[in-house]
Amino acid sequence: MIVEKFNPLKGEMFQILSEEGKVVSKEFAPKLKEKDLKSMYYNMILTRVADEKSLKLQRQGRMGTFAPNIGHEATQVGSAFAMDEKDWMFPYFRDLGAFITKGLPLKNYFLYWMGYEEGMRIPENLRIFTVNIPVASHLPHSVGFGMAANIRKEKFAIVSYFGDGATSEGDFHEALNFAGIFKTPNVFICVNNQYAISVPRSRQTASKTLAQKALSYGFEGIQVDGNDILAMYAVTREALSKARKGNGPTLIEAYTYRLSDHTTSDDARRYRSEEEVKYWMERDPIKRFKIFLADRGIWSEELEEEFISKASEEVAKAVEEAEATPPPKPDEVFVYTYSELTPHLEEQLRELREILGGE
Amino acid sequence: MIVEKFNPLKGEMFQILSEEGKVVSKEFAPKLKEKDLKSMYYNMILTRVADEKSLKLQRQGRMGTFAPNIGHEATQVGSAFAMDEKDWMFPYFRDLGAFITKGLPLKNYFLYWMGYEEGMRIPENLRIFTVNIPVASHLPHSVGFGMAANIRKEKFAIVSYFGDGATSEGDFHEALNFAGIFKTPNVFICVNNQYAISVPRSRQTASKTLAQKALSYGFEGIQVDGNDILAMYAVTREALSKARKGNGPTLIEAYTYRLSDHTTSDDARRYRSEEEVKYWMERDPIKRFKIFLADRGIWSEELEEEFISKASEEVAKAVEEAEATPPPKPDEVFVYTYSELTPHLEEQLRELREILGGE
Amino acid sequence: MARLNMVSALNQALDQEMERDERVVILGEDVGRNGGVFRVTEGLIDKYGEKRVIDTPLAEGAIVGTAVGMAAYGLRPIAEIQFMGFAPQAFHHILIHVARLRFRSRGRYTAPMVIRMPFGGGVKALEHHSESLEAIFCHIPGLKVVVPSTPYTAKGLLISSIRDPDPVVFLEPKKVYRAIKEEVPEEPYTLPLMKARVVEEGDDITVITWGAHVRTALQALEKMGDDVSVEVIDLQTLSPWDEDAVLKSVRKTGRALVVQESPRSFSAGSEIAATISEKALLSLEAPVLRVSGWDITVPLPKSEDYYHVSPDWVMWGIKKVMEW
Amino acid sequence: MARLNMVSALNQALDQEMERDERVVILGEDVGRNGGVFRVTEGLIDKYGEKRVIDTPLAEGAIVGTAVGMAAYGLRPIAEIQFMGFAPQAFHHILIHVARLRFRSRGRYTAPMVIRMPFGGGVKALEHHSESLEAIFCHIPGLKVVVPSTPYTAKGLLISSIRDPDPVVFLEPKKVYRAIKEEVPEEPYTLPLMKARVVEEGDDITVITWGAHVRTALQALEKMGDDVSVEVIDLQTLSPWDEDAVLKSVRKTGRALVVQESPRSFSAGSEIAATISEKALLSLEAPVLRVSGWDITVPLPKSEDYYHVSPDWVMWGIKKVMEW
Ligand SMILES: Cc1ncc(C[n+]2csc(CCOP(=O)(O)OP(=O)(O)O)c2C)c(N)n1
Ligand SMILES: Cc1ncc(C[n+]2csc(CCOP(=O)(O)OP(=O)(O)O)c2C)c(N)n1
Ligand SMILES: [Mg+2]
Ligand SMILES: [Mg+2]
Repeated sequence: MIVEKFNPLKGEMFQILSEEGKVVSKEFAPKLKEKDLKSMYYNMILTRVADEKSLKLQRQGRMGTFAPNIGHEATQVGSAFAMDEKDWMFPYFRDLGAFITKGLPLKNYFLYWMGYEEGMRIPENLRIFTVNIPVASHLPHSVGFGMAANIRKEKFAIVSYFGDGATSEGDFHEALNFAGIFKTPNVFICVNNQYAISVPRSRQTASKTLAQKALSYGFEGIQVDGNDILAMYAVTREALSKARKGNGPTLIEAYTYRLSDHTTSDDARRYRSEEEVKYWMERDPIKRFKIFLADRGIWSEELEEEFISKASEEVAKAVEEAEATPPPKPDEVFVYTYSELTPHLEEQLRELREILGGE
Repeated sequence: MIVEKFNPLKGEMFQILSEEGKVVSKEFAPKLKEKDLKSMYYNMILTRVADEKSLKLQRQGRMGTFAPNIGHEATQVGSAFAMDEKDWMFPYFRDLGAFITKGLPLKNYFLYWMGYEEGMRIPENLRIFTVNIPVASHLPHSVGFGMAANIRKEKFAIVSYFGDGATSEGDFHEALNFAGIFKTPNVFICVNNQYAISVPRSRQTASKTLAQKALSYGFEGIQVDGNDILAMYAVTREALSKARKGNGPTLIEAYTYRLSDHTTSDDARRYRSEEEVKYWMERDPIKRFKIFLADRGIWSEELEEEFISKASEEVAKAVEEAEATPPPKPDEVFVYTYSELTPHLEEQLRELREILGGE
Repeated sequence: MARLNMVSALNQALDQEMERDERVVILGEDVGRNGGVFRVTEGLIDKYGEKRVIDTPLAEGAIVGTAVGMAAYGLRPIAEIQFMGFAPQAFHHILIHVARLRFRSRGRYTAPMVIRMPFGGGVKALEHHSESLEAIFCHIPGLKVVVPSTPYTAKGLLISSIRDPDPVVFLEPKKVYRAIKEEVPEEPYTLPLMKARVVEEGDDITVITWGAHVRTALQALEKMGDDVSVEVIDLQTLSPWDEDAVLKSVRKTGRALVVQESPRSFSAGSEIAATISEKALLSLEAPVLRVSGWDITVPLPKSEDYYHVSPDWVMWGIKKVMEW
Repeated sequence: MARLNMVSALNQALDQEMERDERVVILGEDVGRNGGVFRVTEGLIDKYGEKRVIDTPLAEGAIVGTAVGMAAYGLRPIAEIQFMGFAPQAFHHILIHVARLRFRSRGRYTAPMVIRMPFGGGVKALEHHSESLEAIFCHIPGLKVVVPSTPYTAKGLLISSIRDPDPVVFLEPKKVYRAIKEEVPEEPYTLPLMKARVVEEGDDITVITWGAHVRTALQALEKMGDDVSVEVIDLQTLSPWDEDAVLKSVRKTGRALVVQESPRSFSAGSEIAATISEKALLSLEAPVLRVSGWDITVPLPKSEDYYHVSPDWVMWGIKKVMEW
């Protein structure tokens, strides 16, 4: 078991690929087929391409404020790749790579950030919960799924994603405490990207690691190199399997860095140094995996180009479809309030129509 | 330092007096004058006597629902005895011994539980915050005091009391996290009396001890025998002095037992066994301290009788005064809403008077 | 048919719904072994086991938050908040998630759940144990706010709430819990949500109320005798409320008095008064008054009678409207 | 006198009050180094240091909760909630403690503090970033709820709020933040709390509004021309509100329209409509209408125009009342 070997209280962090892309813990290296490795790499590329496209769209006013993922690709894709179809994913607001890997159509993603609720109508066959904007408040929901799984005696696990900042919220604490008590099949992935907007990790909590917070709840926590896609995959896989077997939750602290601004409304230069960003740029998770793949003879210039152009096409198509989506009709903002339109909402909808008609 | 010697992760619990009343950790035994030892003992007796009187009053309908303290006397009196006059106390709803020791007139206590807000008008010279009914919600306030002390560069410490159940609330987590980050002079005393109403400690959280939760916040936690008044005194004193020196907060888990019902509305027989209660009855904190005092030649039958009769008189006088307090006037429920009576409250008060006058 | 108090009627409703639908689960503080501090869930853990009657840690946020997850997954959770005064700890989940999950996911996820809580005072309770915060829940689109006033209606409304596809905040007037008994059919039955109930017919004035004050109003009527013919409406569902029933009555009587326990300003009564005044203006022979708690914190027992509406207050209000 | 936008006016108020009174401290998420996500606290940390401008961990409950402690101790904390949509996380502290500390301790402890939060929408924001929950705060006795509508009033009202002995929930309409500039005196000044402001005098109808919709109302007037003579009242303090000013105006005009951003039912507008209808019934020539958001969740940008009151909606409302 990986989690037993790496004690967060001792400052031990799990890594498979060193910063130079070399395998440092052979013992735990996952046996993945070339196809899978490529697929992981492609999802990282796709995430990056979609992100860069979004930034452009945002600047052109074609998309609203959004939270870029640059730097998080290993954490997101690696962990999501470990999930089974039957496992549930509870995203936060910075989870593009996980969405893609879990199968959310890119069009949904763009729709949402373009301002259509429709984007969060997750396709029926996908076990993905909606984006969660209020920090940490989805954690109790994900634990509720875990409790439901136990009550129904169903065998699936649940991954919830959240940031380092989220660990300060009461919701984090209450949710993980319930998870510990009810031994739910939850895997909590804390994406420690060192900042909550402008607030550095060191100002978020005085505990040495975030992983050790699991000790308060009677289950294991582990710190993982979040820029190492293989480590993220391996540790998530282990935690998921533990969860499905009824052995309770795990807290995974993915140690990574947000290479971009917090959102398109943010200017990260106000609160962090160029050197710091440069340090982490050199640790780009995509670059690291590329070296590993190149060492295995899987990566090549052609593959890179092929992936990039394929990703660009996918993204372009999704954007096109999203932008072709007609604006919602007035009733769409009414009908999802209750299971049926109530008399007072019918009256209000009539009033809205009257007002709009009169213009 | 005591806290360094007792690691909650290893299940170590700090104790000075064994269950037989013998000194087991000489090293840490506080050097207290006979006068102080007697005073501590008296406060335990007074707490017990006031509690028993309250139960009687409640049964006679002369007092409302209230939360008895039986079994908590060592935790309450020992810790409060360690406080300086300048230190602040943040009580929860089961803190009679600490109130008494910190100097709250018994009359205030009775007034409050008889249903007069007036009881919580803490006398100006006392550094005691008001009773806090919503579990754990006073913890952030006490940390706010700590932050204020740091901002103002004032040297006092703050003790906040709360139960084992309180550790599950988001407020507990958020408050202790702030305390860790701002290195506030707080001492958090978690009165682990094994139950939150009917919910046993084991169902409250899966963490092995409550003390270890401090690890999540970057400061020390320690488990203490809460039925051992000397241990409670010694550890609180150390934590207070650490706090005043600017060395940050401490979490003290006082391991004890609620010998009574949760409140006068509760029937503890519904959820716990007679044997369990008996086991703890034998560990009555007053009994234990008595043996210690007797071994030192301080305790005698006469002293006991003297203390009990003095305590009974004090209690009787307080009850008498409280019961002689005239019922509040209508304006009293209005004038403390804002700093001045607002026009709309004036109008409402007039209306109330009109209604009452018309009866 | 047995004569039951409200606690027993609610207990029966819970029992029968758990029996009928195994998706129904109960969670909250002390709801299991202890049967709830008011004993509303008594005996259920023995019958349905720990998996379906869940004693939780002490955390209202997570009680509601995990219930959201269970509901979205397909269960029908009934979350108990021990007292309304501790619902604020769960307020963000109620506002942000319970009420909005359907909207946010365009119907892919929903939160069919009931949040039960005892509310109201006048029973010599501790601080924060006598709250009437219904106005706050009523203002949140996506929630239904249901308030029974008698044992019979409590059972029917709770069953309807459990079966409803929308989340329901179910407020139980604790003053009524054991105060009255009435005939309650043994078999399960439903009562329609969003429908008011005319408790007493009358021609001169409409008294609109809910929860414990339905009884207060009736007591006032008894004291008053027959001089004034009062129509008493029990709203039952406070949001969305039954405008039609109220307007119909006021158009008949021409006068209206709202009787409520909460502070007056920005209250549920304000909405009712505003809507009557808006939609039945021409029928009104007097302004719509509100007899209610004052805009203060509910006082402790020694002064609670200064706060809580009594039958005399209602009489005073009726008189005031009639004499206007 | 400089022409400032609301962000700068607020920043100036904070700066001057921190300068004047060293008890004033600011705390919240990103309020320090980053100057707040809307830059309202920009530059203050450099001037007053980390001890008085405090970047906190991400926890709204503790931001308000520790501020309660600081205030009770004798400081004058100003807590920033990053967006009103995240105030519910702190709701229990606001309701149970901020509003009640004075009452609970019979005046021994008080909580003189300001809780600032940007609110409202119509700026193409994310989910939960366009809330208008003012009704909920207004219903809580013990709080003052203040809402500025312009840079000039923002500065004066914020200074008054900071100096006020009572806790103030200070709501900043983010649509106005940078939308308008006006002359704002350099020196500190106060504006009275609990007083409304007549923005535009008129004889035919009174429009009562606050925050961003003061501007919407004025825009409507401009579009409408001189056919109807409209009196526009900016409430400024929403609770306790200035009944006298409103009633005086309505007694003159005989007609009233409330314009608000929040959902309509159980809203602040309901209270105002109810009170006008109660106390000025005989002056009313038409029912008091409410033009407002609907009883739904505020939609995402693509449909937000279906939710947010525009000048045209106000015109529609005025017409409706006038033609009644
Ligand atoms: C409850 C709540 N408070 C405040 C915000 C505003 N906000 C959005 S993201 C963010 C920081 C989140 O930091 P972290 O959890 O570390 O995630 P990251 O953005 O770094 O991925 C804040 C304060 C929010 N969305 N929810
Ligand atoms: C926030 C909140 N939720 C629920 C309650 C009701 N309640 C009162 S005491 C109590 C149990 C408290 O247990 P613990 O913290 O262990 O303290 P103890 O009573 O054992 O001293 C509960 C649930 C409350 N007062 N506050
Ligand atoms: Mg982060
Ligand atoms: Mg306890």
